[in-house]
Amino acid sequence: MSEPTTTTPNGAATGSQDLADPAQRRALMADVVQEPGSSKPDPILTVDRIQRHFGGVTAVDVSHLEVQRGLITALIGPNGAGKTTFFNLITGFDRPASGKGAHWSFNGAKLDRTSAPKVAKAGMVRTFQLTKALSRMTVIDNMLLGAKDQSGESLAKAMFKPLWRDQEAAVLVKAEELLDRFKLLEKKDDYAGSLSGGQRKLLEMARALMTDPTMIMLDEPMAGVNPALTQSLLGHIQTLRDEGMTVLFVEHDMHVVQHISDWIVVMAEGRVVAEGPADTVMANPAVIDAYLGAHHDTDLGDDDLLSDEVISELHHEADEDEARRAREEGH
Amino acid sequence: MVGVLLGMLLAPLLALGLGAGAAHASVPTLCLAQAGQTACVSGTVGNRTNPVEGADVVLRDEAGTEVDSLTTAADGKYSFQVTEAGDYFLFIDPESLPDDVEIIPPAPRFQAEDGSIRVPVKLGRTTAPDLEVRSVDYDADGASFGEQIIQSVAQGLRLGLLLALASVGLSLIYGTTGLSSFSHAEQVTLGGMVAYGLINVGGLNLWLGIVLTTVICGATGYIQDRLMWQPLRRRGLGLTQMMIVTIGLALAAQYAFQFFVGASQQKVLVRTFDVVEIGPVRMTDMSFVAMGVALVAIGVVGFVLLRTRIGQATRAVSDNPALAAASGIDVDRIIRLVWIAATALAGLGGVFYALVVSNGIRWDTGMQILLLLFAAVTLGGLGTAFGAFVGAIIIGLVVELAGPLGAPGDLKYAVALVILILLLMVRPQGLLGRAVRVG
Amino acid sequence: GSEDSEPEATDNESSSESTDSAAPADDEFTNDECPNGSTSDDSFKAGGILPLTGNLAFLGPPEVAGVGMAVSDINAAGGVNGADACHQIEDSGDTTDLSISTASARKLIQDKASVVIGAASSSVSLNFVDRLTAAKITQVSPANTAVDLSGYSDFYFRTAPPDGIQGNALGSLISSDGFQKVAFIVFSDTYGTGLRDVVQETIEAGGGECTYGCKGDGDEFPAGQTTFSSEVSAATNSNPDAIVILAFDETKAIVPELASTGWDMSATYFSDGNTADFSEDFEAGTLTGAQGTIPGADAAQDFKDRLVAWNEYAFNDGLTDFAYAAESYDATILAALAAYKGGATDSVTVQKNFAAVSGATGGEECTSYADCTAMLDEGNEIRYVGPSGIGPIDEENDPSSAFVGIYTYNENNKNELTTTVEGQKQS
Amino acid sequence: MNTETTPSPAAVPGAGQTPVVEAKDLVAGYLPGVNILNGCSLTAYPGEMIGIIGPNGAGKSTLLKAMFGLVKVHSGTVHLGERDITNMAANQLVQMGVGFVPQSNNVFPSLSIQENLRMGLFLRPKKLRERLDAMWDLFPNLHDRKDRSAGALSGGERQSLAMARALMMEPSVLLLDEPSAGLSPVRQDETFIRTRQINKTGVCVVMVEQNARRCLQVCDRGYVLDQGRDAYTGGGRELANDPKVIELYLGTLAKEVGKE
Amino acid sequence: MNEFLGILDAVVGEAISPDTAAVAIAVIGLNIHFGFTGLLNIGQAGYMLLGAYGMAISITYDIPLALAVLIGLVVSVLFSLILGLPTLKLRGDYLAIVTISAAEIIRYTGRLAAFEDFTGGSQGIFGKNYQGPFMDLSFFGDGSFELLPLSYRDAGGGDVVRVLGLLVAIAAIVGIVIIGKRMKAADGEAPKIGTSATPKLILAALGVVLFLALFFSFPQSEPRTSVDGWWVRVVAWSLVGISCIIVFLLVRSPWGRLLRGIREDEEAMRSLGKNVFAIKMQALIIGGMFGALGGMVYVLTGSVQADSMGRQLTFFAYTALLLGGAATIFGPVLGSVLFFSARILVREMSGAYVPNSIMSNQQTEQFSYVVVGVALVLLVIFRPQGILGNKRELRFHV
Ligand SMILES: Nc1ncnc2c1ncn2[C@@H]1O[C@H](COP(=O)(O)OP(=O)(O)OP(=O)(O)O)[C@@H](O)[C@H]1O
Ligand SMILES: Nc1ncnc2c1ncn2[C@@H]1O[C@H](COP(=O)(O)OP(=O)(O)OP(=O)(O)O)[C@@H](O)[C@H]1O
Ligand SMILES: CC(C)C[C@H](N)C(=O)O
Ligand SMILES: [Mg+2]
Ligand SMILES: [Mg+2]
Repeated sequence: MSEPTTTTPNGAATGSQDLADPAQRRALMADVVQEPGSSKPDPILTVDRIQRHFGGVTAVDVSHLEVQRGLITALIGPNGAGKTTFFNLITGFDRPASGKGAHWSFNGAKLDRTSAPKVAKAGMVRTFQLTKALSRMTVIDNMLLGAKDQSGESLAKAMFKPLWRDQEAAVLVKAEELLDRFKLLEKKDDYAGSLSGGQRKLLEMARALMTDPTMIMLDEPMAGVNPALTQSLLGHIQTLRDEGMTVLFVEHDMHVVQHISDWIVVMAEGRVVAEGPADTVMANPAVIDAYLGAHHDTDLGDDDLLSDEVISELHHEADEDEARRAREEGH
Repeated sequence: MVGVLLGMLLAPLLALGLGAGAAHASVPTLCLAQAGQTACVSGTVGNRTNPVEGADVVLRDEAGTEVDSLTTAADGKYSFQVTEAGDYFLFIDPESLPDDVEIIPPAPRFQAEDGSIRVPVKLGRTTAPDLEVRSVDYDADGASFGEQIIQSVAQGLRLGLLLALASVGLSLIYGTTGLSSFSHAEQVTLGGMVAYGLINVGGLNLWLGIVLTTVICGATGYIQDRLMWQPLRRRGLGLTQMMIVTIGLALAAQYAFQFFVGASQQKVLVRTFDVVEIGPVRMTDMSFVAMGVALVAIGVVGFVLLRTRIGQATRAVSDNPALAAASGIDVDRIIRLVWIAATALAGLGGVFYALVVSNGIRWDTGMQILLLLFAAVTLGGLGTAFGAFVGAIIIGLVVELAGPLGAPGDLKYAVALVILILLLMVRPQGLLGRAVRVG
Repeated sequence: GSEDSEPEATDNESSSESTDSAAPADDEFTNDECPNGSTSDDSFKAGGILPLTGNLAFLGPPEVAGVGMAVSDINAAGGVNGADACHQIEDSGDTTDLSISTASARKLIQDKASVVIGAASSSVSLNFVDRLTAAKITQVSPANTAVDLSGYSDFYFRTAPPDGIQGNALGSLISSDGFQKVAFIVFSDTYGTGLRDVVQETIEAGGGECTYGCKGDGDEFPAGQTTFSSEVSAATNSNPDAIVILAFDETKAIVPELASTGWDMSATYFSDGNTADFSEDFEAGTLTGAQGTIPGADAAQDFKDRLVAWNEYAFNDGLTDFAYAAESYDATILAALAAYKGGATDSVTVQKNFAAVSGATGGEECTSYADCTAMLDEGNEIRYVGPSGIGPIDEENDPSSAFVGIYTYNENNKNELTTTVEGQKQS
Repeated sequence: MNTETTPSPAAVPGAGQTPVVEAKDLVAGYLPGVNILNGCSLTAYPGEMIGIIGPNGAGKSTLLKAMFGLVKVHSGTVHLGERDITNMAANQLVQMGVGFVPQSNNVFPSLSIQENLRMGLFLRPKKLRERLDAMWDLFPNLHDRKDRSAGALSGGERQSLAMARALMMEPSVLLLDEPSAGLSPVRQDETFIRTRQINKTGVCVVMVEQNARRCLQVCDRGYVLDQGRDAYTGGGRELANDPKVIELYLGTLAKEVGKE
Repeated sequence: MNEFLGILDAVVGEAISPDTAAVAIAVIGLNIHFGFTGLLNIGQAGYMLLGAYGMAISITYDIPLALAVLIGLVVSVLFSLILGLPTLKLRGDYLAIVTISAAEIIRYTGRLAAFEDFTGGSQGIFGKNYQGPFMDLSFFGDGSFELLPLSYRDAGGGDVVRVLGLLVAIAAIVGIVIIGKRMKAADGEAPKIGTSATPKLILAALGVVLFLALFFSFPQSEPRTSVDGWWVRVVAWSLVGISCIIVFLLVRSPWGRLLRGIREDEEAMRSLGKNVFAIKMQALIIGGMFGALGGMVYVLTGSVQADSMGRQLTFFAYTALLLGGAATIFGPVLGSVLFFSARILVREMSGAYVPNSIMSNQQTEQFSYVVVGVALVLLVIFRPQGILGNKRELRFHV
């Protein structure tokens, strides 16, 4: 599936390097300025001046953001930073504040006023942080629904099985493969409503992958998934990336972020506050301060940590920005 | 031959109706026309409510010959029997009329040159001449448009408040359990029925009866929840299934009412209430009482819902019963309270509805307003009790105002529903409902 | 069935009874429900599709009693050609659930009824009339007054006068009371609007006018409505001289509403649907002076007494309403006489002779089943005139004439007969 | 009603004492005939902090729910101290001092934050002021939004609120189902430390976690659940280094990254 | 024996009556709305009324039958569009109230005096004004029919034959139900039916046996053209069969899967790129067309009356649907048959066995409806998933 390597300098328009190669990826992003809103060699998603307010709270206020094609980009930021709202906006599940000149495009096509299904059809598929399993359908049916362009889904052809039998069989094979990888094959004939919290996350992700997206947007895909499985799934996601898929994901597990992301975007208070490769971003004092915390890599088992200072310190770190926001809200 | 027979048959009837046929002046109330033989010209100078006594009435035939004449008695009636078909002319001597009344000219087709009224007569028929006698200060216009509107608004508020009593409960049940209870309307009927039994049949004092009815209706809520809804919830019965259960209950209740009370309308209280006039508004004193009670009852419920933790607990239960239990809330108890409150309110509403709006109670009284109740609940935003109140008031106003504002009478409910649909298009979550977050 | 069986004895005996005794004793009655499986092959089977449930259910008891007592009288007079008469009453429900009347009709077809008495509501009749006609079962409605049912089918008869007759009488009554401007509070049903149209025409023909609820205005209220404040205000606001209320049980809700506007009740008119005894429903004096019409001669008091007694005997239950009882009684008797005349109890025979025994072909008048059968035995043409007092059945299977009683309410809200007029069917 | 949290007599938990909570051989499930727990046992001694880890669908949440009376226990017993609380209604358990934070659906979306907390203290309305102030101290981010409806909160904010709600009643036993899921790293750390702190006041904590590294760091003992059974138990650190546990469950991601 | 036979006759008569078939068709439509797609349409009676009006009015204007039926269907499609365009975006509960309101508005409008020339106003349209063209199509000849030794008229005569016939019929029904269940059990999942051909063949055979048994046990006086005759029955039940097949073909397809997906979670479907609105609209239209078709059949044997297709009928339809089992293929049919015949059964039983001294005719009748209501409640309580429904589905409320 991977495209042949054509060495365009910076790969501006085509971006057709072999992104399976970590070195190439690093090289690709090497020239990119590490500051919020920097331009990428071959952006698949470009967002401009997008804002969303909820009764005085500015949930999202992104003036410019580009997401590089073919890479895994992580979107991190404190709770309530606006990550999910940002996802909602660009996938058509929410509408940005009007009159701000909001504009965004995906794969060259304008998306400003496009409805959610159209966005998905265009190849940008998202998952939900709070999972949405189709409870009274089996796991496999959940999966089959994901597949795109099924001719049997058109009312005109639905009644005539020969018209869609073959496609259905192909889709089924693919679904079972994915389920197997997500450790859900055993559950394939169970109702999705009977899955455990983590299993629902898995199903949500697997179902989104059924659509063969050009770009997949995962909202905390690994929250609640057990570490061993997380690890193997990350491998899968990397393979998909290597096959050309673009990934944008929100995640709070820094190991996951560090492990697979090629690029990290940090959001806080609705704004993009930093961008860059993992090591640089995670070393950024502001990020550590507001997001990671000083004890990020320490062992919490130590009872010394239970001193009030540590707590208040932690507390302070996390609350600083929130307190600021609260003050802003007050006005 | 047939005529004779008829005559024979009529004799006893005539005797019954006409009583003592004494002097010429006191004619029978109705002259009896016999097929093919006679015809009658009869009518009233003035009218039945305002008859003119002492008017001289003359009937002439086409040739102008007087057929008969008489002077009206206290009931203003006159009646002539003729034996031939054709045009006759009725003449009233204006001199014989009192000064404060005048004769309005008849329709052109009945006008004759000499000021008399043409009366086309067919055999076997009774014809009433087009004689219109009115007092000179007669005003053809009724109440002014503004007054009509104000009166309708008052009636709309009355209807709305009483609907609100029921719809708030419906909304509470929906809000806490998610159940659309189609038998709620029968709870309203039940209120009226129990009150009928206690007050009309049992002879209880009105106020005592109302209180007792409310209590009994509340008890039905308790029993229902105890025996049915709670076990069903325990078994995890789906909401649609429960909805069907309410449909079954409604069916059973309706026929039980028919079984025990009969199919005709019954009065809660056989009494005509005094009419109170406040400006252009004219309503019975009981209507004002009903509105007051409704307001107070809804106020109390509103207070409980908004200001007490029980009220918040109902919302918590509706959001997430398992979590509510995990917070120490006795979910079953809260739901039972809601059922009791809802059925008691519906019962109270039923009594007053029967007292002042429908002037009686019938097995299908509730069923007739079921849709209005649902419309009210939806209009205000599903599951918000205050919304149901506002919705009910709006529905009440729309129903009462539709007529005066020009909608044909048989569409007044339809108008209320059209408004509902239009509103939902503009504001899908209802007036007071909140939009929910996606993702 | 054989025609020559023991007519004399029973006839004389019962004829003397039914004509002479004003308050008959209980033991004269029987309640002859059809045994299961009986058909018109072996008995005169008077089926009924009457409103036992639904929004006309209050009309059920008098109609059932009318049919039941007629059957009782027929059997007392020796049955029909020797065969026993029996009744089988099924429910008609109302228009909101037509499956009830459909099922009842199906059952009576299967059970081969000799005649089906019913339904009360014209709309319900329309639902199954085709079915009965197709099965060649004679239907006689005691209460349908819709004009459109005139001549609907060969197998459809009625003993209630079509609206024209009553409407005319009511309209004339209003005009001759001196009222010119009339408002109507009418319910939206074949019956209500049909009657309203005729009353309005009659009044307008006499130079009067309609101020509210007129034909084509769409001010009718749907059947079963419970709130009438807006209709009543609209009617009084149109400043009429008189108000006509054409409704059923809803009247109990309309009257207090009207009273609360200060309306003078003596300018209020009712029709057969609601001219009833309201003494239990309103405070004394509420209705004083209001008038109403009921088609049918005055169901004489002794007829009512007998009905009450029969109902007491059969169901242990009092009877308070009498609307359409006489018509139901006559419908049953006429059907039985038709069977008697034709010498068989099947429905086609009933259909063939129904008009004849009502006097359509001339004949001598008789007033009870016993008398009439006696005359038939002598080979005479008869004209049965029963308590409803309708004229012979005409070529449209309607009563050609009927009496219309005019009633006035006294201080106790009880309707008293003041006079009776005979109305002719108009063409 | 056990209103005061009893300070534990011994800092080091262990055998010989009466367990605070004890689940024995639980068999439980959602559907008749399908058992999710197949003889699962768990013991928590006074003052202990217990971590439960295991693959997705192992039955961890089910175990907590079964102990809390939200899933029907078919056989086996649950004891709270001396008392048998098997299949007892959840609201009664709250009264007896058990607090529970579910994995999902753990706030009342249509209630405001403050009302959510008020519901948490449903059984003891008198102490509302005091406890609210305590919670505002602990979770200032909630205080700022206290009149906002919980349904509008972000995933992490919800999680904080869920925790706060459970703490309102000052429970003596706290059952937490993935309390750190969806929280930012610093908040996760805070949550773990805070929980540890609460635990130090004598509250017995049983928590299910997927953030196993952190969980096993702070917990006294851990259970690994697999297919409805407790497969392994042991001290937190022991388990974290047990190769079988690592293979079956922990994975090597955290370590790898750490090495990088 | 006589009594029993009478009751049995009445019950079976109701069970196989064209009206029951008509309601079954409407319920099949409702099943598409509610059972499969989760659209809470409480206005199915409105669709029926529209279909009935569409067909009947067209015929009174001398439009040929086929075209008239088409007009009825087109009217229902238009109604779906008008109703759906603004409301399908609303949350489920709101759709419910909008549909029931719209149905009531249709009913009020239909009985409006102003439209009397078309709809007959409150009186409705007489059956004989529009039934002709349909009855003329009958190929039942003079109504006598012979199948080897059995002649249609004779067989109907003897009680023994009828009892036998009914027994055979009941056996056939039991057989069908059992095989149906087996096939489903073997299949595991809800609407997929049978993989091997044998059970299907047996099913078909049983169906034929059932039809013949009923046919010979139910003599009609005017089999050819009467409104209660076999012609109407056969057409009505054939339509039921065709409807079932269509629904089966539709819901086992990926399109049917879309419907169920929407029933569960619209947002999730949108995130997968499905045009939820369009699919809901398709479902609304198709279910509505079945509703309209049901309405047409419903009035074939009576008259078109606005009030007869009101809320009550919708409630009955829902009852039948849940009784039979929502989201199943045969549930609607079974539910309708059971609901209507059970009603008759209760009525007849109480009519036959409650003496007059305890309750008058009238009270018996009323009492029997109380029993029907209570029975309905009990049935739902003890078999909430309906007769054919899938209990597992009930566990997860959405
Ligand atoms: N529908 C809404 N109504 C009101 N406020 C909202 C709504 N949706 C989001 N918010 C607010 O906007 C802010 C951003 O929320 P969002 O869910 O985007 O955060 P997030 O970055 O995804 O956080 P987390 O990591 O905790 O999931 C939060 O403060 C949240 O309370
Ligand atoms: N409501 C339910 N009905 C039926 N089965 C269920 C239900 N909830 C969970 N299950 C099943 O029970 C098993 C255990 O679920 P549980 O939620 O306890 O897992 P868990 O260990 O908490 O997993 P996770 O880490 O993913 O949250 C799973 O296989 C799941 O399919
Ligand atoms: C019972 C009746 C008053 C019915 C009415 N006459 C009708 O034809 O509909
Ligand atoms: Mg989020
Ligand atoms: Mg879990």
